[in-house]
Amino acid sequence: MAKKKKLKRHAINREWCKGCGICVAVCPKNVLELNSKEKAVAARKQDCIACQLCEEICPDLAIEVMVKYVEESTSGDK
Amino acid sequence: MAKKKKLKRHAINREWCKGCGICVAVCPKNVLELNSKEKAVAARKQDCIACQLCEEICPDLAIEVMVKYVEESTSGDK
Amino acid sequence: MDVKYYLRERFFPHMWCAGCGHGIVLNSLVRAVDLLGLKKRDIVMVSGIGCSSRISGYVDFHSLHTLHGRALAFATGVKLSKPSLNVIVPMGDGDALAIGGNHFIHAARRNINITALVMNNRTYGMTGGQFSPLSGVGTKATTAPYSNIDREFDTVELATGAGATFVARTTVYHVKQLQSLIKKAISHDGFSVLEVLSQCPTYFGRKNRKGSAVDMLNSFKDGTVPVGSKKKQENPELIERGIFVEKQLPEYCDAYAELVERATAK
Amino acid sequence: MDVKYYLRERFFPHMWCAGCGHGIVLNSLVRAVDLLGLKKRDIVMVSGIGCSSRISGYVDFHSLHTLHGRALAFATGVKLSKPSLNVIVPMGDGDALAIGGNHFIHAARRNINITALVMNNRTYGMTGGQFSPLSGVGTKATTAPYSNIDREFDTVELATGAGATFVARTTVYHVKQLQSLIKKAISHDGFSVLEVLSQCPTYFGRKNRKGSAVDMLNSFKDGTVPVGSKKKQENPELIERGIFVEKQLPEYCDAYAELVERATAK
Amino acid sequence: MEITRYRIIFSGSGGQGLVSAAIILAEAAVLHENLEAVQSQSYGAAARGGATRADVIIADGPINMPKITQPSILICMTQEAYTKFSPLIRPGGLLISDKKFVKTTRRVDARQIELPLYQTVVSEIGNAVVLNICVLGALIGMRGIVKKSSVEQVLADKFPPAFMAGNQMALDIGFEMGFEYAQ
Amino acid sequence: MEITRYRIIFSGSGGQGLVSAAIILAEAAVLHENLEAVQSQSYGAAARGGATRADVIIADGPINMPKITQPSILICMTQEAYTKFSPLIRPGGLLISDKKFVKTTRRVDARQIELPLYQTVVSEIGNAVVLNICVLGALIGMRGIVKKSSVEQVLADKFPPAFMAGNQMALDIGFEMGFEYAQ
Amino acid sequence: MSKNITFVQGNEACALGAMYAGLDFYAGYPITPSTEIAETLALTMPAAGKKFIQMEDEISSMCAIIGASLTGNKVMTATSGPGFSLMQEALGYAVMAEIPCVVANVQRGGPSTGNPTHVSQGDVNQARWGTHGDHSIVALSASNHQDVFRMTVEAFNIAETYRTPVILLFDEVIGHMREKLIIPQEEEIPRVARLRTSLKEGVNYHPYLPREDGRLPMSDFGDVHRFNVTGLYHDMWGFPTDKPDVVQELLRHQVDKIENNVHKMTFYKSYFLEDASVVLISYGSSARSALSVVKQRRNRGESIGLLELNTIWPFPAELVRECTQNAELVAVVEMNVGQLTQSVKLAVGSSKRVHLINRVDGQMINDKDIKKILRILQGRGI
Amino acid sequence: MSKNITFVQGNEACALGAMYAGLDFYAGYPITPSTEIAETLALTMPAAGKKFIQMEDEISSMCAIIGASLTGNKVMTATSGPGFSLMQEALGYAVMAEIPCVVANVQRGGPSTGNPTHVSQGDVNQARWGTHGDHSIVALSASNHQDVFRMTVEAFNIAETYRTPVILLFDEVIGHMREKLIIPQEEEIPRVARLRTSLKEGVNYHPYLPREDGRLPMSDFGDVHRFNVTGLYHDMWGFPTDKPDVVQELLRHQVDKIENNVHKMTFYKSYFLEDASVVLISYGSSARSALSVVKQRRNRGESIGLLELNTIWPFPAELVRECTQNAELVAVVEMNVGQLTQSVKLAVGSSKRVHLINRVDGQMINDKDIKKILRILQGRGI
Ligand SMILES: Cc1ncc(C[n+]2csc(CCOP(=O)(O)OP(=O)(O)O)c2C)c(N)n1
Ligand SMILES: Cc1ncc(C[n+]2csc(CCOP(=O)(O)OP(=O)(O)O)c2C)c(N)n1
Ligand code: SF4
Ligand code: SF4
Ligand code: SF4
Ligand code: SF4
Ligand code: SF4
Ligand code: SF4
Ligand SMILES: [Mg+2]
Ligand SMILES: [Mg+2]
Repeated sequence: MAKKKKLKRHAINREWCKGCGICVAVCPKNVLELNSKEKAVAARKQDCIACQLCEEICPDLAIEVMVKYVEESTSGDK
Repeated sequence: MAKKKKLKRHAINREWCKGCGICVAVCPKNVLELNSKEKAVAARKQDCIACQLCEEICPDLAIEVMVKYVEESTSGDK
Repeated sequence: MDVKYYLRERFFPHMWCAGCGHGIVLNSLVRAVDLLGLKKRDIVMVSGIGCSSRISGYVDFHSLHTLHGRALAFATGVKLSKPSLNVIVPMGDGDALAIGGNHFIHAARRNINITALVMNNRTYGMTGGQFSPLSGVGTKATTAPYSNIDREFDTVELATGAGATFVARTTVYHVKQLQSLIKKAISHDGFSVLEVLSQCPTYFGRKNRKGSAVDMLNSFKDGTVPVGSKKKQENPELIERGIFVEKQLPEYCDAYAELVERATAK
Repeated sequence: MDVKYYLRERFFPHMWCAGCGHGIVLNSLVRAVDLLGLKKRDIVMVSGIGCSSRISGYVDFHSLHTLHGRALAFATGVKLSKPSLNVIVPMGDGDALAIGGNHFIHAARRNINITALVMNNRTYGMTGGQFSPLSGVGTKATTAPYSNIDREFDTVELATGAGATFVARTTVYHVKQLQSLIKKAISHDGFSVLEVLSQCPTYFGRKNRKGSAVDMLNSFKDGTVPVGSKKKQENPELIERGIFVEKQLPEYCDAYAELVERATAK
Repeated sequence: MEITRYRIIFSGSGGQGLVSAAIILAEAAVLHENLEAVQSQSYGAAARGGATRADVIIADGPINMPKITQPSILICMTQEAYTKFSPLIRPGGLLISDKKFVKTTRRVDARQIELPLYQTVVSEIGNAVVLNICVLGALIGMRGIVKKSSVEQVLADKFPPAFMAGNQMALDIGFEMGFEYAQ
Repeated sequence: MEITRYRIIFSGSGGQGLVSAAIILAEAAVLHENLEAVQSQSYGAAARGGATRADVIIADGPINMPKITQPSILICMTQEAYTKFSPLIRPGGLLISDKKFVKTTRRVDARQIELPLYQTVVSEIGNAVVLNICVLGALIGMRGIVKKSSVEQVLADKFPPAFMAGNQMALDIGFEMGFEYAQ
Repeated sequence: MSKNITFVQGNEACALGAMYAGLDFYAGYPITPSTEIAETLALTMPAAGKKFIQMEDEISSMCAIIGASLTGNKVMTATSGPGFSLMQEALGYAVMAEIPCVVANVQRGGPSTGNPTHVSQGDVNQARWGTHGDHSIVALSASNHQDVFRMTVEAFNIAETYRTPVILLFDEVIGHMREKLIIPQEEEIPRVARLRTSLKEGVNYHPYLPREDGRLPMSDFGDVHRFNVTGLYHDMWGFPTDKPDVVQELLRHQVDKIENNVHKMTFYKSYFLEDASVVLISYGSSARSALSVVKQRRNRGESIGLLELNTIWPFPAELVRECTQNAELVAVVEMNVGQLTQSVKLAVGSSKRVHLINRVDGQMINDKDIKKILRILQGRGI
Repeated sequence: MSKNITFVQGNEACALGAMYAGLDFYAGYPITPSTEIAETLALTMPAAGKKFIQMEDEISSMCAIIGASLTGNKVMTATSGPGFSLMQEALGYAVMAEIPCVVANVQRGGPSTGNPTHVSQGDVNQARWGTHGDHSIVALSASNHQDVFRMTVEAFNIAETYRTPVILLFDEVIGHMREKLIIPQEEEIPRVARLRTSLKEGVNYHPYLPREDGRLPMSDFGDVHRFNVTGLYHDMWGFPTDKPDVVQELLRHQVDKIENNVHKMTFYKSYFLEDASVVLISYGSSARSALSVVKQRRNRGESIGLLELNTIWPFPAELVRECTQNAELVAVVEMNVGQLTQSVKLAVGSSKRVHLINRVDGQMINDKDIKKILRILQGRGI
């Protein structure tokens, strides 16, 4: 049965983040934003689809998107 | 009326010629040969068609084919 | 993925400016290495001098940070002397193609199994924004205040003309493709060149009014198309991404091994 | 034709071996210059170090005999500082493409109006017969006693890849074509590359059992075909002769003149 | 014998234009007040990531040593700069910092003045680009190192007229804020 | 104190193999007769076009200076070489030249011996390639610098067996021609 | 206020000095801490109709300026340690072919990539001996921007007068710091123009035959005289030769034209030397600190003086000997492990009197550093 | 007759010495008069399973051997003047990164292309100071083939012992002439192997932390320890730093490891020095002529001796001082304008006793040349 990636949590390294805003811009779901200290934060976690694009593009390697693999829900209508 | 190149004489610089035999080999009419001192000489001048290939290819710039331009003979059969 | 396994954490945050594309190359590189399942001790990163070249200091492989432009020459010594190593050479555009151009074409000619990553930010970042041989006509730089008259190389064409057996290009915007091309470049048995368009917001961006790092990334998205795309015919300004050359020819270290057989057979 | 008008007679007979192809290049060069009607004082010959490079000493132009591999860099200074001069750079294959490869590709990139004549004898003649980047796999040389494993450059492809706007090739056997291509190369407004296959009977010939100078010349006749010939498709070993690239792009000195206009307009 | 009047370090982060501020100050002194000045700054990898530093020495006569070991005036525009450079200050010196960026500590043996420069510039001019000029205004307001008119002249010579208004405003704002602490 | 026995210059043109002859002679002395020898030759552009020169010094003890200013024996295999090097010869020395290539003059203060080496080699062996070995044969025939057997051993070690016959013939021919002039 | 007062970096002062001297052609490759020389010229040269080119590396930069000098131009390049190492082969060419050109080396910490944004004076002996083969060389230095400007002009003057490359040995502190520079009036500093032959077409011109006064008039490429230029030993027409007598004479000529004219190229400043029992010798930015110490100590009544050398090579041995004759203690203040100290020892003769005061950690040596070592040398301990 | 007797060129002797020393990797670019070193190795190395590569130039050759050294190999390149100039930048890298490697420079006439097929000893000071920045260097020389072989082996030994580049300064006469060479038995000359760390995986290895005995054990690339190598100033792990104290300590370490061990790397030969009132000092092929003169004069009963230096750098000042203590006249015999003479003067202290006997025209200096100048120096005129 197909497994689906789900967000566990965003681990954003505040020490490493330089606030470039790239993750904010590339996130397809507009999950991230820069806080007042110009550090990335996951402001809308609930929208995250765990695509990990932010993690893979962050030039400061400051984001890790922790994911869990859950079974594709088949309870819905087929 | 067309002019035709004719041989006046071969000026071969013996000091410069190194006897490589290239002129001998490329001459279409087999006019040239190397003498006993390994210098090029025009052994069969009469066959020369004044094409100047020997002059233009000699790597030692040792040959000048002196030519005259004569009018294309029209006296022969037309 | 635990990128930190591959990083020398104590040097982070790294020295690159906020939004510098070179960090994205680093990010993709460690992922590609992870995907390939290479052992850290089997990789040597050899780099020259430049912002880009600092990448070798951040990864927990063997690392050799050499002289401006000379990385491929050092790398040739490393590889030929111990062919079992994976030798990866991250290079700046100046490093690879200005001062280092000769080693670049000769490594390509020899087809020695080294992976050259050309991190093309169209400027000399480390020295503060002079034009490079990839800046292009009409760009501005500290040494081109009246706009540049120097034609640029096309890295792909140059590498191809020099005989490289794997030649590809992508950008730091296209991280998936970047990871996949790094993997292919490393796996290729012969000299491989991967040009990666990377942004320098601090110098190239500022001097040429290219906006923020995000704006520059977007211009990579908008300004490039996959190899062979029709859009390119309509708009020749577009830059192609993908694999341009991929062929098998005798690899240099292999050829050397055969040479030794010939010599010892005598 | 009075070739002596263009020669420094007191240095003749020249230093090249009997049958050396470089002499044929000299021969064709002075004829091409004569046909073009150039004034001697308007020509600067800039050469590096090698048997081939000695050509500049034999012609009665301005002559600058420089360092191994660096002729094009010196020539760039000559040309840009006085664009009215015709700058011709005769180069050995080692000179142009081993140690001098970087200046070669950068001169091509800039499209500066210099004529590079690559006298390719597939060896380092001056130092006694080591292999060059044009020798090719399987040849023998004093430094390749077990036969060479180094792939060769294709000069035409490399020059093209680097962006040269005029690229041609012929051999010293084809003297008429040689004269005509030298003329075209000199006349071209931009960087022009003419590769001339030339024999070194003393080293390349002897080491590789190619016979006499005459035999080697004949191999040029038999081993080459005009560009686009069908024979080439049948026999890919054949080498093409003719013009491969000829296009107009802004020349570097012209672009600089425009730059000055922009700068002084301010 | 040289009489050194001021040893000033401007510190902060790369984009803040503090090097420019330092140069403008020095130019005002040299070009318009017949003083001597020497300016220098940090370069290289250090300058790229971390804290920048620009030094200015102003004196009546020749200045032999261009490097400052003990600033009499230190300006800190980031926390990192404050941490790194505040230990250098000459006992009893003057330390100016920005309220928004720097949290000062008691451990510094100097007169510490925190000004809401950034905040004021942003709210009154709406453009943080001129923050450096505002810093400069505060400095000369506080200590009459050079005349305000000298700085104005430098600004007028250096920048296109379009920029003058913004610069002038920033300079004035800073000057007033600084002047309150003038001794 | 060193006792120099012979200072020999072989001169001629590039293709004549005289450098090889010089080396073979020196090797015979060093490897098979427990003598000391030093060999050197001309290089570069000079060597390419003009006359080649190979020097051999053979002595009982250490040889300090490898360059010959005054040869005791000079071999000239071209006219150019003769013209260039004959003035160097030590008064009373020995000058060997080839009849076909060199026209000698009276101006040389040395014992001059002209041998038809080339001609003999070509007519008797039919291959001028071994001319150098013939020259060597003549030399040791004339002056017992080294034993013929030593030269033979060097030849055997140096060349493939297929070449031995030709070399041996050339050596023998030369040796005989030279031996007539042995003192 | 006069327009001639500027407030610039040392690198800018160098660029402006070069423009003043008549620079026509610049080729270079960026490298810290010299880059601002190129950047300044990239702006000013095109605006003055002059040629500026950024080459592919330092090797080609050095070659290009030699080529451009031969068409009759005043030429220059600028670099720092690693680039200077790369230029050595072509620098030797300029020596051999007697090409006027100026090479600025703004020194940083070496060897190798070293300490690229920090100061050093570690290339002093490389400037003297960096290229292969016997040769002499001219190298000038400066400790403030007025002198940077002046020495740059003098570098061009010497290059033209003696047909030789001249090295400007600056250092990172001087290159990067900003201070006042008063641009001299048009004719204030004399400028030596290219000496061209007056021989007409058809008359045999010898590019390498010294005139009676030792100078060798040049002829531009493109002009009526056609000759040869080579890095090989050559005859008076410029054609290669290996004739022993010609080789020796040319080598001697090239060495002697510099060594025999030391006095004509020696620039220096002396402070309080008349009665000094302690003589400091320094150059470049370290001379600033040395001067500061001398002034402080003089104020205390000590008999200490400073000899600041603007000419480093050819080494002004005679001058140094004279200035140190009566000194009990001679101390060379430099930012290296004692490179010029060696030459001072040779000049002074008795090396026991000569000491090194230095700093080699990338930081500018300051007055305190000097005073500390001086105390020890004077037997007064820490 | 033993197979160990050969009759070879000096260049071959060098190549054979390198093979004996354990050469694993050679990279080079041809240049007269060093080419036969490469040509010999091109034949012998592949047959021994070793790596020989002809690079695109000398710069890349020097870089390649450094790379190959780091994988655990004994490495070498060979060149002559122009190529040696081009290698200077990378040579400095080897100094800074402490890479064992051997560079042979077979000297020819310079500067520039100079007198390429003729002898000279003009690169002596370039060997010392050719690369930018403060540094020390090791350079060995030899005057006969037995010593060429021996010094080549010692060069590898020193390179490995001190993790440093070592230069072999030969000259055209030595390189090209053929003479006898007896190949030593397998264990006759000791060979220093690469010192590798004994630390196991997981234990913190410091590539730049000297052991108590001053040596720095290495770890091969590809082995368990991963570290950084850079041409920047670096800490004990090899990572870049510009911390002043680390910079200073590293510089001192690199200079001192050579300078403080002069005695351990000094090779020389002395002839009749015990009672010599005239001391000749020489090296390379000129030492042959000097020896000839000394023997001739001794035969006449004169008290003359010769110090032949096989180690040129670090300069064995102490040795020279001792050997010349009682000499009335010290004359340095060399084929340049007096490059080593300077160092001899510094060592001897009083430069009045030290003179130069030289020849600079491309011809080997011979006994007559030396005797002629010696007569004059001894006040006996022509
Ligand atoms: C021989 C030498 N020349 C010049 C330099 C100065 N330098 C350091 S990095 C660099 C260029 C950097 O540009 P690039 O290679 O494109 O890398 P980037 O910094 O843009 O990533 C230059 C010119 C040097 N270190 N060494
Ligand atoms: C820096 C430097 N490296 C090496 C040499 C030696 N060298 C002189 S000419 C030459 C190669 C000649 O080959 P090529 O350029 O093909 O010219 P050819 O003699 O074959 O015409 C070499 C390696 C040199 N003079 N300078
Ligand atoms: S991309 Fe990375 S560095 Fe940039 S803002 Fe996001 S987390 Fe921070
Ligand atoms: S994982 Fe994807 S959706 Fe989630 S924050 Fe990152 S980019 Fe946005
Ligand atoms: S081609 Fe020229 S050099 Fe050769 S044989 Fe003929 S004339 Fe002589
Ligand atoms: S001109 Fe033509 S036909 Fe006559 S000799 Fe020459 S090559 Fe032969
Ligand atoms: S200067 Fe440019 S290339 Fe260098 S770190 Fe900053 S953004 Fe990146
Ligand atoms: S060695 Fe070869 S290239 Fe050189 S002159 Fe002789 S034949 Fe020509
Ligand atoms: Mg770049
Ligand atoms: Mg060639």
